[in-house]
Amino acid sequence: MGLDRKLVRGIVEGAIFASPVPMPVEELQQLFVDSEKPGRQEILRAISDIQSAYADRAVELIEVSSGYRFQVRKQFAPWVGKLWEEKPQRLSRALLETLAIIAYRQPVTRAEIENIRGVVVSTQIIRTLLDRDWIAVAGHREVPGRPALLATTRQFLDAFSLKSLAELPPLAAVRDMDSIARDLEAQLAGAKQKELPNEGLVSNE
Amino acid sequence: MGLDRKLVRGIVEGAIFASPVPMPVEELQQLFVDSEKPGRQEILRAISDIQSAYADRAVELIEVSSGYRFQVRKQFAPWVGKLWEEKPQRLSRALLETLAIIAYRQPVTRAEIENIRGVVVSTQIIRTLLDRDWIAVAGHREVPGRPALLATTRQFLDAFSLKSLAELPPLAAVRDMDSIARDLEAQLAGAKQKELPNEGLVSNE
Amino acid sequence: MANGVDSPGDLTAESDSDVVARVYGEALTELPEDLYIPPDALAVVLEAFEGPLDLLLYLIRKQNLDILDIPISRITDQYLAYIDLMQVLSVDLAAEYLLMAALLAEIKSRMLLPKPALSGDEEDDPRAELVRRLQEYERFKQAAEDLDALPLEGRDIFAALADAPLNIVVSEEPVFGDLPGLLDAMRDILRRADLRQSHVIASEGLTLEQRLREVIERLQDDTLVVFHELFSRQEGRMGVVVTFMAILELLKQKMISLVQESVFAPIYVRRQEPGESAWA
Repeated sequence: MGLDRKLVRGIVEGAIFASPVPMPVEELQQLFVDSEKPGRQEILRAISDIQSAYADRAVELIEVSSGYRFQVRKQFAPWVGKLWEEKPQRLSRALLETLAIIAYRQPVTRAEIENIRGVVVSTQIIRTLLDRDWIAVAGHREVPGRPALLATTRQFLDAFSLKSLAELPPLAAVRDMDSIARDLEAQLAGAKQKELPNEGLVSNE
Repeated sequence: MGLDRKLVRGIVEGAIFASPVPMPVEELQQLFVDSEKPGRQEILRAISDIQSAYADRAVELIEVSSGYRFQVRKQFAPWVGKLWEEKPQRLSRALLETLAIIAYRQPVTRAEIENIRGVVVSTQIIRTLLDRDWIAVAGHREVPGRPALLATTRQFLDAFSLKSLAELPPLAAVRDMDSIARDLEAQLAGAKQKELPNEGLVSNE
Repeated sequence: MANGVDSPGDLTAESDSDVVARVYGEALTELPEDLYIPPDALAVVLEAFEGPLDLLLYLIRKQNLDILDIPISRITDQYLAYIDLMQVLSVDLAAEYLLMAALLAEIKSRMLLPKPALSGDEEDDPRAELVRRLQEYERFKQAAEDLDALPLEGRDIFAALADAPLNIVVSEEPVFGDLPGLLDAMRDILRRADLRQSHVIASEGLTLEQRLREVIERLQDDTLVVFHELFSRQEGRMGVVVTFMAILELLKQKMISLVQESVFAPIYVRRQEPGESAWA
């Protein structure tokens, strides 16, 4: 119980701002070591303090289903919305790769994405994908830290002209590229000899 | 012209928070329609207002190379950093030295980096730097093999909280090479005191 | 390797050069005092050097020597002692260390000569060049430390972001990437993943474009083809993935469609008729 109220408040405030996904109270508690871990009430009091402090600011701290997040106040939407409208910017390679992994491996945690890509995935990328509503938090993995599970959305399908693919088994089946590849291989092992003896496709030696 | 100071401030504040990348003044101006577009000074005044308002908060508004961004104050890093505990971002010495040489000597080829460091620069390091967008290929040296010329990017400056390359810590001076040469000369067994030609001894700074 | 170079008549060698020379060539149970490193930590420490220049700088700084006034004989002996220890400890030694050892030995032997063999080509003095390189390296070593001391995003500071306001009207225009871009990225990822698993795959000549053509050709006669028949086991996982992406691409372009009787029934692929939905 070592930390003073102001420090706890600052940590909670900073963490909610820094997290790409909404923060539940339990995850905010996880940021502290055991000896100084604040209780649930203490976190809630910090959140309430922060909410009052931001009463006059352009952003507000709100609670959504998966936790707390800062959000730009609605009254600024007409201006702030232009950030997206007027930027037909190219998607970075890092963003595309991150998105591809989420699309094919969903639901997936950030750590798993980093594991596949071999590099750290920046908060900005996750936040950009969330802002565009291409991905969403689909739940939490029940391991220490309860990391958010990321999945793609309908808007993602729309943006990539995949509308009709939403229900297609192939896209969903790629959930595990390794296993689908193995399955197919296994299927082919038996099927190949009899069914595809001299087909042009196989002759790619 | 129409908008009052408080509204401009709120829009600037909200937009900087909402943007996944730092916002330059010009882009902040672009959020407004022509008839109400604030001047550069007005934007800067809003930024200054916001900076004062956040003096007591866990986040601060700072300027980096590519614009303005909010960031969590450094003092909260020990806690907020636990959001990403799976991958602490420690930079290896090899990476830092390579990055430093590129930053101070740009544009520079890989061979030149290796020459200064006295060891081979691993492909992994160059890849990591490219992947983070900290360096980019700025062209090719017109010598046999046309080796890539590496240079740092705006994202590099942003990542290290720098406004420009001029803000890099100064590179240590090299001691006067003429006197070094004379000292060495004097020590050579049996050598006569003689002035060394500068060529070949003087570093290129 | 200039093994066990003795230096009785060396001009710059200090008394401890004997110590180094004696220890050099011995087993590591008898570390010279001036190496200062506990034996069990030695391998770790040696691996921490960023190269021969770094190791030389360490040796020079450890003894508070002036970089401009290196007692070359002493430093050479110590350097060689380290190299020897590294080899005894089977530290993976980069070739640059051995090159430096040769260079040091050469400089040392030249300095042992009573007078310069040649006069008038002092700019060839390899020691001057070594000092220049050491100084240059030291500057950047320092610069790297300075850089590391700066507040780094993701380590010391974190971007503070807020979500877009609710009901924001984001442009409906799909200005962003397209499906091929996404697939390209996925292809790269898988390729890399395969490399990491050191999984050898014969993927020469396997391009998405080629596979698109092949799939189309396969469906030329408007036949119904079982989905998995489009894949070839011989091409390994990479081939499977490329074919899969070709199918996705053709679906997106509405050039083919998929047919399935029921949820777990086999999937068939067929050429798309204009105006048809991709999923029948």
